[in-house]
Amino acid sequence: MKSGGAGAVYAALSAAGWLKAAGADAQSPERWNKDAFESHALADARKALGAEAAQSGEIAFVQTPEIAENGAVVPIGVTSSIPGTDSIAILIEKNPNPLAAVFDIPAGTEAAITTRVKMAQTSNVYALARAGGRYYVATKEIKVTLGGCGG
Amino acid sequence: MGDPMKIRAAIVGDETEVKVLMSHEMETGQRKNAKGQVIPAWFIQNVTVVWKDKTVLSAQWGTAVSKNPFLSFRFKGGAKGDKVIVTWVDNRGDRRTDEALIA
Amino acid sequence: MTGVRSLGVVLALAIAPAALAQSSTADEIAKYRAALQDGNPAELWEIRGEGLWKAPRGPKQVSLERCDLGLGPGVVKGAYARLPRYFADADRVQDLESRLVWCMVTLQGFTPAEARKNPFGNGSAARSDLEALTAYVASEAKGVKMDVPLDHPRELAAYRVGEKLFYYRGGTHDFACATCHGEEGKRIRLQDLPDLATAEGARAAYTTWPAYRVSQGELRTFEWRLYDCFRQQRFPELVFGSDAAIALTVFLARNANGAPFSAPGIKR
Amino acid sequence: MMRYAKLGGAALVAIVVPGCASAPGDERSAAEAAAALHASFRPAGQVGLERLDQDDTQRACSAASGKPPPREVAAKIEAANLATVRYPADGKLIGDWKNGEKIAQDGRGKQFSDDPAGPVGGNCYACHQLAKSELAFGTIGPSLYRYLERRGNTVETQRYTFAKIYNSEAFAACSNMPRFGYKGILSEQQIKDVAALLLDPASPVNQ
Repeated sequence: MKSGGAGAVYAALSAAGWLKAAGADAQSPERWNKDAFESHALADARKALGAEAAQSGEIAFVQTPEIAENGAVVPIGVTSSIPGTDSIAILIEKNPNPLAAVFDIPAGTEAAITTRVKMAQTSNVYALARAGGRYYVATKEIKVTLGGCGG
Repeated sequence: MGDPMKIRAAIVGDETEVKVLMSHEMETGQRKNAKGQVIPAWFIQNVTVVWKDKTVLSAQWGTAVSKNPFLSFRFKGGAKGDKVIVTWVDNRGDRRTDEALIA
Repeated sequence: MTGVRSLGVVLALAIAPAALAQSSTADEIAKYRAALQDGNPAELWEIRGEGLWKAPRGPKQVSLERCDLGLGPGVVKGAYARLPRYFADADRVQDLESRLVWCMVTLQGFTPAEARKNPFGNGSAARSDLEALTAYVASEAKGVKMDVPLDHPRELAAYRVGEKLFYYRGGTHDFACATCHGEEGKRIRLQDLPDLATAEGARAAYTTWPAYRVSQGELRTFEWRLYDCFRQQRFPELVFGSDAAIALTVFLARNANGAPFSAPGIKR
Repeated sequence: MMRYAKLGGAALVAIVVPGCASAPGDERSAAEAAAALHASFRPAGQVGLERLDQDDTQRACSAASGKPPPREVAAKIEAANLATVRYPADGKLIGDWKNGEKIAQDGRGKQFSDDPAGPVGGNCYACHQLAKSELAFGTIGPSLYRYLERRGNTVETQRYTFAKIYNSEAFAACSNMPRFGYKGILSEQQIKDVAALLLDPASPVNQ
């Protein structure tokens, strides 16, 4: 890995003791919030993220359709207009594991990310943004439809 | 080690827009094969994007990110010809690093 | 169509609220499709395909860069938009996929079975070189006008056979290609169905294959499209590179003549 | 013309296609097409090559090339198919709409990729609007939303509905709709259940 800067940061965080190694590779400096990602309920995932108490905030779903033609690929764009946003998380209430992704946003990076997620069924999608140590939330229902001829 | 990523980095105003496509199964661990056995989870857990030794984005992913993942974001700064380096690590400890020059 | 239409007359049409729900659904589906256009994973196949095209492979350890796709040895640019066509060396009308197999056998020394291995990939467990190569060659025809020839008698014969097959009903469900693709403005579930017997419908459909299927997470070729249509028609398994596959491809590709080629696309 | 007729179940009265104005070249293409077809498929899973063999209705409708068949051919197709309809021996035409909804949603069955042991669905939503809550409906067939209100719950409607699902060609020659009963796709009970989805006042189709 050439990303020396990032590695150094992770190493420091890892030393702080609240990071977990990814996969079986003990050398891996990356952190992955196992408790949050393996939670089966939305409330548990939010608790594991430390985001139980979140107030509504200026978070927008951008380029996120209300109906997905296929649940395997659902485009999600989240933009936070809350100053100082340093983390954005995407949760899908009715997925077997609601937490889909957490993005850390360093200073200088726009608090706006676009990705694609799987949705097992029609569900509310939650976008959490962290700013100044506090969490903000927005939600949107996305309908997942069936397609094709072969069922 | 996985297949190469497709990375695009381009100047948009005073920012650099980064778009990444990664080649990965992103297996959920929920599916069964024809014999009824569970297909084990196999997915990217961490993504980092680095520009000039500075991490401009880092992400933790679960199994719900789609197969062959797509990611797009912008950061301030960046000049034509600068390197943007993307690394992913999956739950098996496999990793892949690719880079692109800002256009 | 006739049958369904006459039943429609008897039953009267969908009432207004349903029609309204239908149009907002269509708007949201259009947004969904638009959001996918930016960042098509088909590009991952194009990269791999270009690598396979240029790499020395097979027993003879040569690349495919001397393969003649119809515009001369090694000419990839625009070749897809002029296929299928008759090739004198093979004495056959060939689509891109069967031409690639031909080149892998004659130039690189693969056996036909090796060359045809995994025509349709299944994740990292069974990756398809043919899909990757097809994605690469197709991507090199982006923007080129479809111009499929019917000058050779064999090309014309294939077109006529393809047209017959398009209307051929069979199986447990009485399905033909035309069952779903013979009338404009229809859809199956929420997927629009082009009338492939018309230039307009064929142009809209044919020029967007190969395509990345988000439902499968795979790049799929036009041969796959036909294979899977026949599966859903409850027909037996279509043989890769078979006469029926190529005849139908000639019929549909020719009907799309004049339209700019725009694949690889991305579809549900 | 080559014939591959192999009729299962009730034999159909032969449907003659009188002078379908085919040029000699057209005849040749049809023969070539039949040959290409049989050389281009292989058996897979539960599907054998006999699926390529046409019965008289399929042959007559294929010859029409997507256009309506001539009036006298259409009449023969409808009469021959009407004769195949087997109404339930117990006289009951209406089953369980909840099961009918499941059958209407399910598109599996009879494909070489499907388990031969089932389940087999009717995939009605692929082509028809039914319950209003299902947004993903097709438009190849007409909307069947509020079917009961439009047709009235008479014995005649029940008999027509059962028979239409059993063999659509009995009422509309060269319909796009499969002959669910005649071709053994759905069981008698399944057809009753789908009929209930259309005709039961409690069915979501009629809400």
